[in-house]
Amino acid sequence: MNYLEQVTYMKPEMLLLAQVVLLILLDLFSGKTIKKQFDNIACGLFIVCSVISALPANTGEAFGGMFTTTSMTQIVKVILNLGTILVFLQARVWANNEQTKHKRSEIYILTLSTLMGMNLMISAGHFLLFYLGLELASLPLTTLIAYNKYEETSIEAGAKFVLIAAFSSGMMLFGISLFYGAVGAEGLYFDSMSKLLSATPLQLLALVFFLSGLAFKISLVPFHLWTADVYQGAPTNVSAYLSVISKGAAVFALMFLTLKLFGNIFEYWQYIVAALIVLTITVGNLFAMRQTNVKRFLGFSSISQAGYIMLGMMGIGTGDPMGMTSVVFYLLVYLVSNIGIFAVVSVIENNSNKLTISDYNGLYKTNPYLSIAMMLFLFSLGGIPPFAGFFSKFFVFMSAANDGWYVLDFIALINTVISLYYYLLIVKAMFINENENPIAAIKTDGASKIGLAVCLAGTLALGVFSGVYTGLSQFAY
Amino acid sequence: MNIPMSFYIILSLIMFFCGVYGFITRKNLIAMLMSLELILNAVNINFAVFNRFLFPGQMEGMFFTIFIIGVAAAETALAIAIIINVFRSVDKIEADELKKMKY
Amino acid sequence: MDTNLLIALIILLIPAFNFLLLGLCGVKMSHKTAGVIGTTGLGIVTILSYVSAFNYFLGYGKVDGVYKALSGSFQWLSFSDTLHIDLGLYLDPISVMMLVVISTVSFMVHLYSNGYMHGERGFQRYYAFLSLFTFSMLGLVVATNIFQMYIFWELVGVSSYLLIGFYYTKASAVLAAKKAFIVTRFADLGMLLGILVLSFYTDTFDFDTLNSTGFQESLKSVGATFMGASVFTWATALIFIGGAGKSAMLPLHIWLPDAMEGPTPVSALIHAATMVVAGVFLVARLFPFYFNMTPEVLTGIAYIGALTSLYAAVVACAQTDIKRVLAFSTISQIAYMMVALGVSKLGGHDGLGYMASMFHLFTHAFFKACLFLCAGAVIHTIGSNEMDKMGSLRKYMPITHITFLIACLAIAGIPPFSGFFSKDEILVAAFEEDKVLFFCQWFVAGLTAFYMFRLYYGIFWGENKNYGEHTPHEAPLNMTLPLIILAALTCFTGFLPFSELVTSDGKAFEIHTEWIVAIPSVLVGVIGIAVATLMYKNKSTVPDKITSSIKGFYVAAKNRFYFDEVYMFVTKKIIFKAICGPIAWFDRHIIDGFMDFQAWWSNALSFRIRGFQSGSMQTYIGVFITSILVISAIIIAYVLI
Amino acid sequence: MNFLYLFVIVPLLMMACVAVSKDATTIKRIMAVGSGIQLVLSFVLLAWFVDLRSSGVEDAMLFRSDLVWYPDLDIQMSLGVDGISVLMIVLSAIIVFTGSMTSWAMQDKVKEYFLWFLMLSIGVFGFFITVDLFAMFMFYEIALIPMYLLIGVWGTGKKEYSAMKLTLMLMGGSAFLLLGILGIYFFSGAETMNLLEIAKHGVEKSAQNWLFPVTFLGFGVLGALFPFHTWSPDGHASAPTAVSMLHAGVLMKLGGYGCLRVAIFLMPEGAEAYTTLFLVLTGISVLYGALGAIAQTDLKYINAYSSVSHCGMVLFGILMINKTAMTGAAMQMLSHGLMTALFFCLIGGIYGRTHTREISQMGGLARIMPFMAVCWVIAAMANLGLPGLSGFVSEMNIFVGSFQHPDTFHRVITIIACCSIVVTAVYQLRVVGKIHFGEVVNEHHKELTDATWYERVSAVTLILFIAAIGCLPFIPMDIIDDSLFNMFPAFAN
Repeated sequence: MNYLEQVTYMKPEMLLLAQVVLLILLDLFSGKTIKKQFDNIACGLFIVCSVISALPANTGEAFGGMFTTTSMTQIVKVILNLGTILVFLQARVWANNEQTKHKRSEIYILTLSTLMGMNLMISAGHFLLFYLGLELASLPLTTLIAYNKYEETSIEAGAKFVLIAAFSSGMMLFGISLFYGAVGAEGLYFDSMSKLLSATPLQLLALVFFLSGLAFKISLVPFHLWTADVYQGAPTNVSAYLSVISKGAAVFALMFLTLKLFGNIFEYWQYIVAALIVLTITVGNLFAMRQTNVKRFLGFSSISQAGYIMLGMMGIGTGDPMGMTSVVFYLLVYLVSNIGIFAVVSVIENNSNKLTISDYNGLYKTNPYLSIAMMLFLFSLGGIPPFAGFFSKFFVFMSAANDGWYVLDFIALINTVISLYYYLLIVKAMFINENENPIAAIKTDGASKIGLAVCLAGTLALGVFSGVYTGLSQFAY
Repeated sequence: MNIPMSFYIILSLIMFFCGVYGFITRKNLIAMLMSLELILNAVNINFAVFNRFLFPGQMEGMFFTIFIIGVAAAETALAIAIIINVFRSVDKIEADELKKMKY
Repeated sequence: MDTNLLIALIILLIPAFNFLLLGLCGVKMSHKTAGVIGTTGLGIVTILSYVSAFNYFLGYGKVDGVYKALSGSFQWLSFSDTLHIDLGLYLDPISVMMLVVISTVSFMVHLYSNGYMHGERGFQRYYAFLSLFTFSMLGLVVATNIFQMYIFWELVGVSSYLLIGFYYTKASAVLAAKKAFIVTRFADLGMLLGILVLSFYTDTFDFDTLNSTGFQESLKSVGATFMGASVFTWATALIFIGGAGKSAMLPLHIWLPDAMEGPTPVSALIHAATMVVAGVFLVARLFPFYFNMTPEVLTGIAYIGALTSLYAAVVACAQTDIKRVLAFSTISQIAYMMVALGVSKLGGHDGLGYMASMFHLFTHAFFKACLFLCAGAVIHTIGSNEMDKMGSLRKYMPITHITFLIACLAIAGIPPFSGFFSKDEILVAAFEEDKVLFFCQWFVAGLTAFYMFRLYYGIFWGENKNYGEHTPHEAPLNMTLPLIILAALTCFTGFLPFSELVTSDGKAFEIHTEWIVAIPSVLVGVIGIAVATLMYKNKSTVPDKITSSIKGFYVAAKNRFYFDEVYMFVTKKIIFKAICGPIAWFDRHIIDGFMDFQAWWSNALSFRIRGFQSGSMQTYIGVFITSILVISAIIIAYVLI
Repeated sequence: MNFLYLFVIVPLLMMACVAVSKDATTIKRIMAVGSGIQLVLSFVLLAWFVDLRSSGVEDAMLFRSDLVWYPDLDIQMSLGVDGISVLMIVLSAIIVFTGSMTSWAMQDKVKEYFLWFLMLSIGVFGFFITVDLFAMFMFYEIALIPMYLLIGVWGTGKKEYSAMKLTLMLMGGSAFLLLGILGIYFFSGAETMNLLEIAKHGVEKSAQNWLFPVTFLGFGVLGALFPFHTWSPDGHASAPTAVSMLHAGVLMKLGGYGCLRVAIFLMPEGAEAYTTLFLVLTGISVLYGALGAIAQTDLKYINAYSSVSHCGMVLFGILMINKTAMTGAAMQMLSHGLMTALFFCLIGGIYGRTHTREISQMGGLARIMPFMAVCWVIAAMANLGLPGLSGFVSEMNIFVGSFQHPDTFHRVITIIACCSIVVTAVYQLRVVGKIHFGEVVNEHHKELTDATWYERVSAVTLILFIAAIGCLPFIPMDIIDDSLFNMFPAFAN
């Protein structure tokens, strides 16, 4: 066996590991000049490594099936990398603010560590690796959430996250242990287990416990309750990371797990998933309607978006590549739109420290470009053509309909109306509402501008130009 | 004397639900953390027992247990660090203090 | 294209062109130019009409002793292979006759208006509307099919609306115009439905086809009925409703008295001579169909006509507004024509009623126009419609006086004026068919004579009134000339050999005076005049005594038997208040409220469930673990069961 | 390249020009010229279409071209027009042109206003030129969303509420619609979103039973189908003039057009099964809208309810599924589009001067602004179905066609719908009498001026077309018939 070749399957993870190590070393040992340029170095390094890891590579199984890659796993990793770059771009102002400037290197190191955890989760072929990936993805996140330790909300969010995450991983482990008892005869490899799965009550019990852990990460109702609090409390850019990358990774992990492990008992839990989707979309919408804090609002909005993502998952059971493509595409679109929104929120927060929706009143008068960008992102999330969100929504609906989930589609569609309502509330605040003293004109920093531009380009182009979707669908299975 | 597997499982279940109960009812953050350890240890017992009784030919359960213990330690360390931060900011480590953000 | 059709086409196009010219460029023209353009146009139309009539009646129209129709059309709107609206020209005795009537009266009115409307604001607009009306009315009578008729039917309705509301700053005029339009529109709905029903079962709109005997035979096999009556009964009755609306039959007459708010020449043209007889014309046009397919409807028409004529005559006796008296007299006279049609049969001498009806239409047009124009001259000089303000005008307005008298005699049925001949034929027809109708109409004839002479004496006799600063004077030439012409026509048209020209089957027949009818009819006219002379020629207390003795009846008659009030109640109180208002409320509060309710309950629900997001970590965990357990229970139950 | 693309590209170019231009006058000039070009293009299309047809081209759709868009999902950018769509394009071009002219007085945020306005027009044109369900749906939604901002920012009265309500209700409708589209896609088995291909395959009969009502409702909401019409009064009342024009004039036609092109064309059996229900609803729309209009006192509300009534007539005609009634429905779309645009144009003009839309606060305007009054009377006459104007021909087609239906129920409901012509007369004449005739109610109104040149241009343009359709109905009708024969071959015999 050629172990070296197997290691190349792990190219993205290896690169991330190398980056983390390198950055730690730099942080520890470099001189002042390098420290000053730390942001640029970290970003540059990450971009370079992302490009390298995006290059086509061999796919296959490594370490006896513990680690598996396919083209699709590589693609989703690239997507996550892209999202992380965008988050980095918008995070620079925050990273360099007076109170946290001295420890800004940690942001990059921790973020990259979580990213590595996520990558492992996605590629895992064994429960142990999956568990480790999950923990690696959530533990550093805790510190990022509680990063603004001078702020009570940040600490509260951190405490909530760490305890609930630990609890949920406890539940998940309990589920894994039951799985082990039920079908562990040939070890905890997904391959071997999936052959033994037969939907006995014990296995299903294990399944529910196990999936609750992932549902927690995706923030499906009723495992979502931490989401809004944490999003609100965490630093804005971390919220962005949580809402897109962390959630996306969990979705991808679930997707691959479904395919690798739970596919043949899908029929037993699909109704539960359908019920959770309905709950998720509806509850997310109902809560989002009445929010006043933008970040909290986005938290609930992202809960409801998670429901739509899961809608695409409903089509995975059919074996039609449409299901997987639509999920990945949805996430990609959601990624650019949501990160875009967070970028705008973060720019505004950094400059004016204002975070309630009513503060946004009359924003268009003073900051036309930011408001327009924000509006386009919101429209994209709301599923308005010709922005990408329309297409991605259409495709997940199509994917669910492909499997005959028309009623589910219908409920979700009605919910899009509610979601449009609250997205329009923000648009209304920015464009229609009058304000005595609106947020003053803001000069957006260059990095955020680049990030916003990329997000905008993605939002505008992803749907209209079908290449991305078509490309994805070639690798979907 | 051979103790049947179900005894171990019952024990682990009791531990698990004690942990859950404790997690929900304890107001002190440290106590909650301890409850969490109970849950994780229940899982550990499960793994060890299943491995020992059902699949004696392999070591997967045992390894898993070791990893869980390791990760749990890291988790606890992090949690405690954050709890210290909580204590710094509100002078208490009651869970009820952490209710600023709601609705 | 046939020359005769071409002439007819030109007759139609001139007013249409005038309308566009005056309507679009009128603002830029002087009053005089507009008047000249309008009048000249109509003059040409009149000449052409006469040429057309001459050609038709004395020339090509008569083939083998029968008047045949000449028609030409093109397909304008195709509904289906068989159903299509054609626009065309249909020349037969009645339509040619109508061309003459319309163009003559219209020309007179155009001429007259030069004086009457002199200096009015919107003079050009007035002429434009007159042209529009003339065009529409001409189009109506030459329609080849019922749908074309309906089109022009609507157009005359609109021109009537515009002309009644000519003084648009006057609230009463606007209301009257609206009322006229809506009441006739309501009737038109009946007509439209009738057309729809008819076309559904006959698959044609064409008059020629509908009236042909063979086609009617083929329809007899259609046995469809609706609520006990044959569908054709429904169809023709509904179509008649349309006619009744335009011709102001009971109970759809309420608009006509109010329509007198329009300028008087307009009343003369539209609401006396031409448009209001459209209903009669419609029934006459479809007469063979009515007679062969649904004779019961014809009987109904006769009775409605009789009732209307009686009603209108009684009411006319109690009115003081001279134009309203004339309006009710018009209603009454049109009802006469309806009665005549109702009692008529088809073919030869049996078709006497048909002929009489058309004859009366013809004569009535001239003398009633004359009456209206005279009334206009009077109003023009007095400045009021009320009889109280008038009296002994014969000294000031000799020409008006004489012409008015001639027309009055004509309408009273005194020989040798035209009214006598036509009315006499109607009475004969009624006498032969139905004695009840005859006595009714005979009585009405007396009443007619009475109220017309009441009017005559009220205006031209009686004591001198104080006219204020300016004494009344005779109208200028361009107003008196039409009066003279129309009076002359009134004198002579009675002698036209109508039974040879306009008959139900196109064949000429002989008429001979029925003395048993003629003598009583003249007698009752004379009695009416005599009574009126006694009561009104000089001031006397007799009328007051009579009115006070039948006070309740008199008040009711003066108030037109409260028809308007009933309508007002139905529209204002029931339709507006009890239907539209509630609908609007229902829409805003129930339907829209339901939509708002969706938003409301979403919001309320959102408020209700916020307790889950309590901020307490332990609640979250509680929900977390409970959900796991519940889901597990469900999923395991699902597997086990 | 397909000629039809121009209808989307021209507004896009206009958007670009508007976006870069600096001052309001330039923008307005761009709008006038651009929409003028579009108007010309639409007539070129019409002429070209007629020419192709007369030269014997018999394809169901002309100017067909397919651009593969999402090959995996069989989604294509399929363009193609038949007679009805060509006429709708002409209608849209007219109304976009007159709408831009009417907006000449716009002062506030001119650039943004016209950008949204153009986006709206892209949606409208796009909808009519495509024959692909997905693309149609996309353009449909593109047309909806600008309404929110156009009403919300530039509207009057309780604009935010109205804008939100309008947007959400229409989006609710499109939720039904999307479900219908997905159903059609999967149950036709044609593996394509292309309408024509699906029509060839047919949709499974059992599925039609639920797909038809869903689709019809989806489009029906935009067509102001009772009881989903309540967005219309509020929305129109709050919208700025040109937006009302475009919305009532064209956007509501998307509903009728969609019902015809998608719901009934693809699912005739489903339509058969549901006609009774929907005929009752549309019948209610027709009469209820008219009766509701009587009780209103706000000019825009009156016109909005009138639109409910007239658009109900469109759906009513379509549901009859016979040639005459459907022709009438298509004609009614044209006719209602033009006359309602004219109404809104005039209402906008009057409101801009008097600052009120309450009919009780106006009177005698005919003396003050004769031009507007004349146009108003013409519009009212068209609305109540005066022969010679467009309303008559369309309504008569619908009535005659509907009454030719062999089923008694259809005829009875036709009679009920016919009653609306009286009610229409009542409310139209009431308004004319109240606001234009009579004495001047408000002394201040005496100083007001008559229509400005741009108002005259739009009003005259609209009246010209109203009269043209009214006098020469056979021209559009032939074009419509032709495409109906293609859609429903059964009509040909």
